[in-house]
Amino acid sequence: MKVIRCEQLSKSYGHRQALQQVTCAIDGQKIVGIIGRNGAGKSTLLHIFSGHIKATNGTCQLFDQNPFNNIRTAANTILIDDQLSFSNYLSLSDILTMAADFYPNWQNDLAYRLLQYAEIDLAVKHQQLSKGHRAIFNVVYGLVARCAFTILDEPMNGMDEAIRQDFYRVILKEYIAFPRTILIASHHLQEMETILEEILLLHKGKIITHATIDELREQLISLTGPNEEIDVLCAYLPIYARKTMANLSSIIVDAYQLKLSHEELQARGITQTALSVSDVCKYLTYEEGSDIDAIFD
Amino acid sequence: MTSFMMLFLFMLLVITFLLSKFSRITQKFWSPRKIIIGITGYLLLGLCAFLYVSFFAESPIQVLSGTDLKTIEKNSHTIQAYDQEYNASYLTEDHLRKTWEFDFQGTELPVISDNNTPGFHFNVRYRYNDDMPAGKALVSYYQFQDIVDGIDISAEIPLPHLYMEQNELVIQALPEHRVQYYRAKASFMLLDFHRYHEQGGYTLFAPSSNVIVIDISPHTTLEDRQGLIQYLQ
Amino acid sequence: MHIQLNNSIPIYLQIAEWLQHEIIADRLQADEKVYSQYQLAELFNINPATAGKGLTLLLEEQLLYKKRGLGMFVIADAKDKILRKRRNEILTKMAKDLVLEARRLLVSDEELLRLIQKTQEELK
Amino acid sequence: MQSLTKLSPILIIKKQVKWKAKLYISALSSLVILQIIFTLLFFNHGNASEGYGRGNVNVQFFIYSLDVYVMVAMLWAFITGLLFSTKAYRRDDLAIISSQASSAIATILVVILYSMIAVMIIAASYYIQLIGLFLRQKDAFIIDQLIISPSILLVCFGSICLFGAVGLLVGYCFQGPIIVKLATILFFIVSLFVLIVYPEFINLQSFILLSNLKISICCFLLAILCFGLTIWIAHQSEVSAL
Repeated sequence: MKVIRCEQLSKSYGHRQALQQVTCAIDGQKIVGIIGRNGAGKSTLLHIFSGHIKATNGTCQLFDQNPFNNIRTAANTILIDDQLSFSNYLSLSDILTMAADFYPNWQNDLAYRLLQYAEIDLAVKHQQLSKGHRAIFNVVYGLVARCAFTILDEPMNGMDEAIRQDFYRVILKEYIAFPRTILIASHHLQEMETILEEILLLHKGKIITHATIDELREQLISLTGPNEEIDVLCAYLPIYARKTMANLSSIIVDAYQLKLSHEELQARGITQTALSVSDVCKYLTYEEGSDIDAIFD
Repeated sequence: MTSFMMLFLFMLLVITFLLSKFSRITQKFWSPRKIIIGITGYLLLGLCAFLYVSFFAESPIQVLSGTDLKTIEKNSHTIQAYDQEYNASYLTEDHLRKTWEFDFQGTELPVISDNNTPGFHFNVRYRYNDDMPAGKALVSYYQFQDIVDGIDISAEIPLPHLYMEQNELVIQALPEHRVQYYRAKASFMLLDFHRYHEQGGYTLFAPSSNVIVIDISPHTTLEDRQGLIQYLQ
Repeated sequence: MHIQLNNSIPIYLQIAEWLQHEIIADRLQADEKVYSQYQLAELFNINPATAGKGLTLLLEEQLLYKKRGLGMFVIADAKDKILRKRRNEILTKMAKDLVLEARRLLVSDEELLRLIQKTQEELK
Repeated sequence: MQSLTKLSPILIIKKQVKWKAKLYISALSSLVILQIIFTLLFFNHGNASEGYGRGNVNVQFFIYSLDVYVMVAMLWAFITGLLFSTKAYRRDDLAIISSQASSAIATILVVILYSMIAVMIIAASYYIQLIGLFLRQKDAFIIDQLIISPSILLVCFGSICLFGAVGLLVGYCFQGPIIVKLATILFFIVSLFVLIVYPEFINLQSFILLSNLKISICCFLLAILCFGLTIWIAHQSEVSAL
């Protein structure tokens, strides 16, 4: 069952193309990471999903309906980002009361317990919270609403390391308790990769890859060996990155296009190492000439 | 119209300023609950004020109804008609407000009315009265109902000032007198004014002038140098 | 329980590895119910689907069996199977390393065999 | 797939109205404050006066009518409508279940509700003023008309509603899609031009002469038109400030 289907989705702001012909489909009840560098179009995509903005071209179907300004999809969608704001007249506990009135699956007890754990005073206003506390409150708000489609846009921004770990666990536990589709956009892939099932990798408004974590991890490998041997490989393989130190070179290549077996590589003195998911994402979104070292040469 | 527009714009500015100011202050100190209580209190206060005004605030001055005004207008017309015919029968006790008695020497009574003073609007009449002894004059002041915009202001009209000076009777109006009323009209003046205007409403009928009658004995002559005083039968 | 997961090895392999370890250590007995994917997910702080993948791997290797609606259970001879498999894998790898190292040191095959026989006798 | 929650739009709007009415209440408190200020400003001499000279009597009537209160309330409604359509207020709606259209509808209902309360506040202010007047000017106090007639209440309600609707519409126009924004600016320029070149183009004289009921119906119809346009624009517009 697909929760979201996008066909040729484009969004432009004037001349700037935020999204270009994005086609994707996301299964229900999965935790999906939306990964991309700054300005990759993550937020734009998420705002289209949440119905806040309208695509310039193409279609987007959420629960088989167009989400733009659609109250029916809105009832099952919650978007948490750092722009979430509440009336100045509401204290945090008032906000929880109000949300409980709106969201049928709202878990008020859980919200109270989580906020107590994070030592957030419920008598204050949302605007008065520190950046980290506000982020915590927003995540709690997004999770206890238990919407079938939960979007967290950079949810952990501003939280300290320890509480971030706690809240990745909170997301996971809440997901287990009430399975739903959760999209998390974040820069901190390394921290959260274990709780993700799939990754949607965006770059410059396009989808680079949409795969499970393990598929993505296996997509690229790093090969290290003598310069001459690596040069041979470079001749017929697309190279994502190359680093040369003395007479040793290491390259990042597509694992599926590498037709050589482990033994053959070993025979040539090339060692093969797996990459972490975040490294894979980093290399997949590498631009030519975006090597930071090149600036200093 | 331009001044009105200026006022309007000024009010707009004031309101914008106040709203922005107050919303910031109220946000800090007032919770919605307190504001609701405050507003409810204000409305209740208004209700109490209404009840108090409607039960206890008997207005001392009555506003005449349309039918009242019609009869008064009719009366006024008949009075004017009588007045044209020099018929004294309309000068009844009802309208008599004050009498003066003056003594004078001789058989001539010169009368000077200071009709240059603003607000002098008496008709002065004289008649021969057989009951009057010579050397005596009885001056009676008759006043008719004076209605302004539905309000009877007869009681507020000051009496004329009469006195004898060097064997002459001087009639003088008192200096201008100012009356202020505070009227509650629970409607739109803007609408009402234009509507009455259009319908030719506002019955501003010219009321009959008040009359000063000087009774003298038939053997006396009244000397009227200004040619104001008319004879009454 | 928190176990430090390695970033560059697929998590589901690490889960499968851990479960096998539990079976060897007798913490999971024969015919005992193993952790569900959700329990594993909470245990390791991983996505339930990943945990499920680890379980499926063991199911395919016939170390676990499935009872409808009840979950997965350890096959009676799972421990033996694992031990046998590990024995094979580890020994094969060590033998391979030995041969490669011998070649690098220019030791002839006969010499290597003699060395092995000698070592076996010494350790008797 | 767990079942999706099916909340009827009407229920959602009802809840939004409930919360908005509570949260925007400060607008009403500012109206009360404004009314009090204008009561004090006009307390001495009323909002209109008529003078008559009658001989040596100069009669002056200070008239205390609803005009000032209603005008203040109309301006207040316009500004409130503008305020409600600003980003600051509309962003708050995104935190709860809403679409742009539902939030606009809820805001409109709140404006209507507040207009009703504003009428009550006008009446309260008026009577509070009268009681002050009665206590101070006991002898020269005349009650022409004490009870505000229902038709006048309707006119009050209609005109306040209309100004609120216009404020809301203008606000939404400037926050809506670019085409609407341009159209609005064009409209303002054209109407300003017309007003300057043909000042007599707008003639309210004949409008004022209509009966109270007709005036209020006109106000309501215009207000409904504005509300409808507001909803339409809201339905087209995106959440800005990304």
